[in-house]
Amino acid sequence: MIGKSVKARVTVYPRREILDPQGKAIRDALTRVGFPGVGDVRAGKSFEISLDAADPRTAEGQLREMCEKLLANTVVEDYSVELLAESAESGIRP
Amino acid sequence: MIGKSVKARVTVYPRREILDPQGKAIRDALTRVGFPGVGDVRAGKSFEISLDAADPRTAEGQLREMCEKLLANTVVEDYSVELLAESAESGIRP
Amino acid sequence: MTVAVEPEVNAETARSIGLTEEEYERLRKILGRDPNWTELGITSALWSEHCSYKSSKIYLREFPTEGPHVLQGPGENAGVVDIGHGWVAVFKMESHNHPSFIEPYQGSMTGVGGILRDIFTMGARPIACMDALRFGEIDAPRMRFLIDGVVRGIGGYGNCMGIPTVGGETGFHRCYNGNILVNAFALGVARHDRVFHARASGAGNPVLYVGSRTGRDGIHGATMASESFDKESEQKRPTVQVGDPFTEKVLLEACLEAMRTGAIVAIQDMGAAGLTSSTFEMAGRGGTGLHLDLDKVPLRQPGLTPYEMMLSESQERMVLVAKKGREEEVEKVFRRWGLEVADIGEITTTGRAVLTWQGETAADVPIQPLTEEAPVYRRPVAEPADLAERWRAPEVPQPADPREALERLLATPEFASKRWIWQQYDHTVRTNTVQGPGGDAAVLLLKGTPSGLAMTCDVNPVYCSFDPRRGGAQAVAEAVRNLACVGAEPVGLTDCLNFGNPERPEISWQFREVVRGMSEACRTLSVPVISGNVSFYNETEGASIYPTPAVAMVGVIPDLSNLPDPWFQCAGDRIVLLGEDRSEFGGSAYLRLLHDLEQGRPPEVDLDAELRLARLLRGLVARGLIHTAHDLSEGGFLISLAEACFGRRPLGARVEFPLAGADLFSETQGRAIVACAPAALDRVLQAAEEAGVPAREIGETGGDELVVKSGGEILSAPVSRLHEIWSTALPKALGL
Amino acid sequence: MKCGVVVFPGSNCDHDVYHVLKHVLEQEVTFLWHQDDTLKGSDLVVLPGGFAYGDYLRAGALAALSPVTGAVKQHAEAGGLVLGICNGFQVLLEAGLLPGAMRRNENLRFQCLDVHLRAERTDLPFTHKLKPGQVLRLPIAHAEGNYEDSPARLDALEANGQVVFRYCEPDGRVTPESNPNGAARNIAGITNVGGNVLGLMPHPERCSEAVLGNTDGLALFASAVEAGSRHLQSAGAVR
Ligand SMILES: Nc1ncnc2c1ncn2[C@@H]1O[C@H](COP(=O)(O)OP(=O)(O)O)[C@@H](O)[C@H]1O
Ligand SMILES: [Mg+2]
Repeated sequence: MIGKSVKARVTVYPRREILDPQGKAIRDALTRVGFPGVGDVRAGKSFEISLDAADPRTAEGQLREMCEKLLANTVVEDYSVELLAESAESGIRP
Repeated sequence: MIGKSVKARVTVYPRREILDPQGKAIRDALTRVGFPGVGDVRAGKSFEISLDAADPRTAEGQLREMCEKLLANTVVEDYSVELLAESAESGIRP
Repeated sequence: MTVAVEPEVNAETARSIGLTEEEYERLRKILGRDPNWTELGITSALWSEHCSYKSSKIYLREFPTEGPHVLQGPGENAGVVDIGHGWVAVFKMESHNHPSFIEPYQGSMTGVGGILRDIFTMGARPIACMDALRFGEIDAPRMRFLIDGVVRGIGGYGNCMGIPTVGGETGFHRCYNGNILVNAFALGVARHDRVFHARASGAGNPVLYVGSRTGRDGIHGATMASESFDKESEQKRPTVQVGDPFTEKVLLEACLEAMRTGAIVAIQDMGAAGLTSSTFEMAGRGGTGLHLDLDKVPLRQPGLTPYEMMLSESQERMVLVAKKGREEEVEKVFRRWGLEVADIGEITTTGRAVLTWQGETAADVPIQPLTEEAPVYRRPVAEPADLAERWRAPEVPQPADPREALERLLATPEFASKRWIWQQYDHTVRTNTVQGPGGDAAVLLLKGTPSGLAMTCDVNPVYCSFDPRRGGAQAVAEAVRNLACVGAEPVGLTDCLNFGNPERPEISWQFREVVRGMSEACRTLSVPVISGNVSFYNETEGASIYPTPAVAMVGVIPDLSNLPDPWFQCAGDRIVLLGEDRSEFGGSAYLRLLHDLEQGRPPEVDLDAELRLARLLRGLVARGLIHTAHDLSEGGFLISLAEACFGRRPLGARVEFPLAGADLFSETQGRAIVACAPAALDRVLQAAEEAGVPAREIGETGGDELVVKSGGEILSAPVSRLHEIWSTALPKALGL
Repeated sequence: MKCGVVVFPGSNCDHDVYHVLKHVLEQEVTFLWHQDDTLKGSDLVVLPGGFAYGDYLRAGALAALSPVTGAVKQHAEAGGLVLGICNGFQVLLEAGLLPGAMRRNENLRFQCLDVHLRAERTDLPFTHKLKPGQVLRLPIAHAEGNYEDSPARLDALEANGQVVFRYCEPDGRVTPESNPNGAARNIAGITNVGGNVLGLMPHPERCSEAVLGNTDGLALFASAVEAGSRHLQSAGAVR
């Protein structure tokens, strides 16, 4: 199937009501090493995915399907999908 | 110190030149379960942090410091910091 | 911040959280008034099948629970046996089937976490875990996901805690397609005088809460474990509990240290029905009352109601009763380990549990009537109508080519090496592991002594479904056999009895028969039952699992210096077959896996013969006469012989077997293969004769081929090829 | 000589290392608590395996920030002996005492099995009892042992002779098949430029007693103890 390459970011977080041991551990560590202002920390996953899709809407549909099927465990996790500017390069810079 | 609570998202990704076994595994899995259109996948981490800071600039400074000190291992990882819409209350919501 | 709106209390709402009409009435009689919502929730948890054993109690009484080694039988968090040199072993097994089916990773994690807390609340340091797993057909929906998640979860918890998972069992059968079984076993050791009990005492003594904060996790997990699966189970998702092995590791170290202060009266983990069962059981056992100030309970998020606090199953939490005035000593230890401690109440003499919250009384109920006097049921029992038909002797097709049959069996997940699983478990941490997963029984060094501990996990669900009584006895007998192969004398067993819905007469019959079979075997083989767990309602849309009484048995090896291997050590050893060979195929793997036939009464279990065999094997090991011992079980002679060739360096053998064809796979019980140096052969045969165990030399080890003469035929196969099939089958089947 | 075994919350091989040093090699051993910034005069400091602070975020990341790690840094800079095993190795990397970083195993699974190691340096305090090229059988048990660094820095590591152990076949050949976790260039253990800090993924303390069927690990501890004692004597002689 021919289509242009879309770049998207999928973010997966533990559900709010569910315990997030990793977030808690990181929060405690940050407080210990001198960031007393830190409140809540939630630790999740981020996936940067490039895929061929006819158009953004199809892409988004597919990405949600990927989350349901594989990327997120919806029993304990929530996910969100955002399409990035179609530039080949990622938004991440040090 | 009095200040409003800022909400921020820190994203950490393996550096491009470093191979990303998890990203590769996910890409293969996605292709297997019927997403042939998937190109490159990179697997990273996402942190949602709420902290008290005098103003956004101080907040961003502190967040970068957290990354350098703890959240990212700059030998193999890049990070990025984005401030989210501010929310008055900080800490955990049920 | 949200506060749940509480439904009004009546027989309707009572049923909605698992209390029957009669139980609701019983509660009203006990209280002499209508309960409030919190009291109703507390009662429904305490009277759930999971907490009260109301359908199984009358049968469990039949188990022999006493023995020369037993210091603590069923009734505490775990059983305690004397293992010599001033040490005791504390062990138990528990199920986490339903949670693991809903969320395999967290479900199995919290299963391991729960059983470990049962061990260290008794003052013992956990040194070993085992896991008994039953999955459906690998191609069934979600099954690969479930297998992967469960294995990751069990490893994830034990590995982080630094407790080796040294053994277990894994079975696959379509009866588990909609209801997998995850049973976790843990064993700890303690000095004789250091064992702790969960028996509250001393009016005025403070009740302390330690560990993680309380959230809404797993509310009504206990009642959930007492219901069948249906589409609504999906809606039960919020009850998923999340495990934090790191917090538990810290909790473990802190608890053991705090116990040494001598300032702790009683301690109990918060498992199923969290704060409710822990406090009520502690007070119930001690015959005391208690007052809890729920405003002091540490919360993860604001707005929890008393109902939610009392029923939350947030993990990694403990309650303990400290000696009045010595709280500080205890609290200091937990703080040093970075754990939160809260003084949430005190022990009273009223015999009642009084909970206050925001200046009001949230609940006020008598404790003993709700714990010790929980309802007990004698459910109707009925033998299946088609039993005679099921027992009809099966037609046994002869294998066209025994070698091909062997290769096909070795390639099934059932017989394939389980290395892919146990390689994801740390089985060498703590440096006690003399023999890890892969043998008949795991062997652990008891540091500072010449002796060792052996443990194994066994059951054959197909046997149990065709003849529960024989199946129950066979599970115990096989465990004894596996222990004997490493020279271990059994000191006790724990079990996890996984069954369907006990309100069905046939299920209650299965349960009664299994318990009777197990009890008979335990008596003859003198193995006391020191702890255990019952898991009912393992069924999906009316289809119930096969009765699956997982048996975990522990034994002591007086001296480790003569430990044999489960596989052949060196070429030129003489191979001896112990026991009697008959043609028995009821419920056999040969018929099930090669001919898709489940038919006939399972093999006879001759308990006296098993006893003679076990004594003989222990004697042979003790005298250092044998290099190899491996028992015959599922799959019969040829499977066990092949397994014995799969050592670190695969090694062949040439043998002659009296029976031919399909009989190579007959599952006659009470048999084992041993191998010894030629010079020891006469003494081995002599010992067998004195023990009254049939024994014959059948061949010798060596070469890189497995060669079996039986009847007129000769089967011969390169061991390397058999090993390749056996060792790669499971990952292949999983599509890895 | 005095040995110190660091205890982070979540360390779980601390007692195993203690046992070998104390009861097999009969040395003086003390535990070092993560919140203390002193090493109680230890000559050899061991960072044991486990899941320090739960290994949340990244293995070793949180432990690298604890007070005792600061003391370990000073000890290392002063030329003191530091041994990091498994999680301890990960902590040394995160703390910058050794170069590079750990990633998750290539197959993304925790792996517990025996591997073979080829000794590339046998002139170090930790390895002088080994023969050049000697092959050891040691158990591994980790989920993050996939050693990584940029090609340039890996080249530098090799050039400086900082690679101490490589995963190999029983006969010593270094092959992709013998690499259990995808580590760059089969690297299982490395040292600092000074040679006084060693980090390795396998667990020598799990194979240092005959009753466990393997004593290949003992040579590492014995080497360190001997080197440490020699160092003390010469130091004494100087005085
Ligand atoms: N889930 C598991 N976890 C750990 N070890 C396992 C597991 N499943 C099987 N094993 C190991 O694989 C070996 C074979 O298991 P099994 O076929 O039950 O042996 P047996 O037939 O002698 O009882 C045993 O050593 C057992 O400990
Ligand atoms: Mg078994």
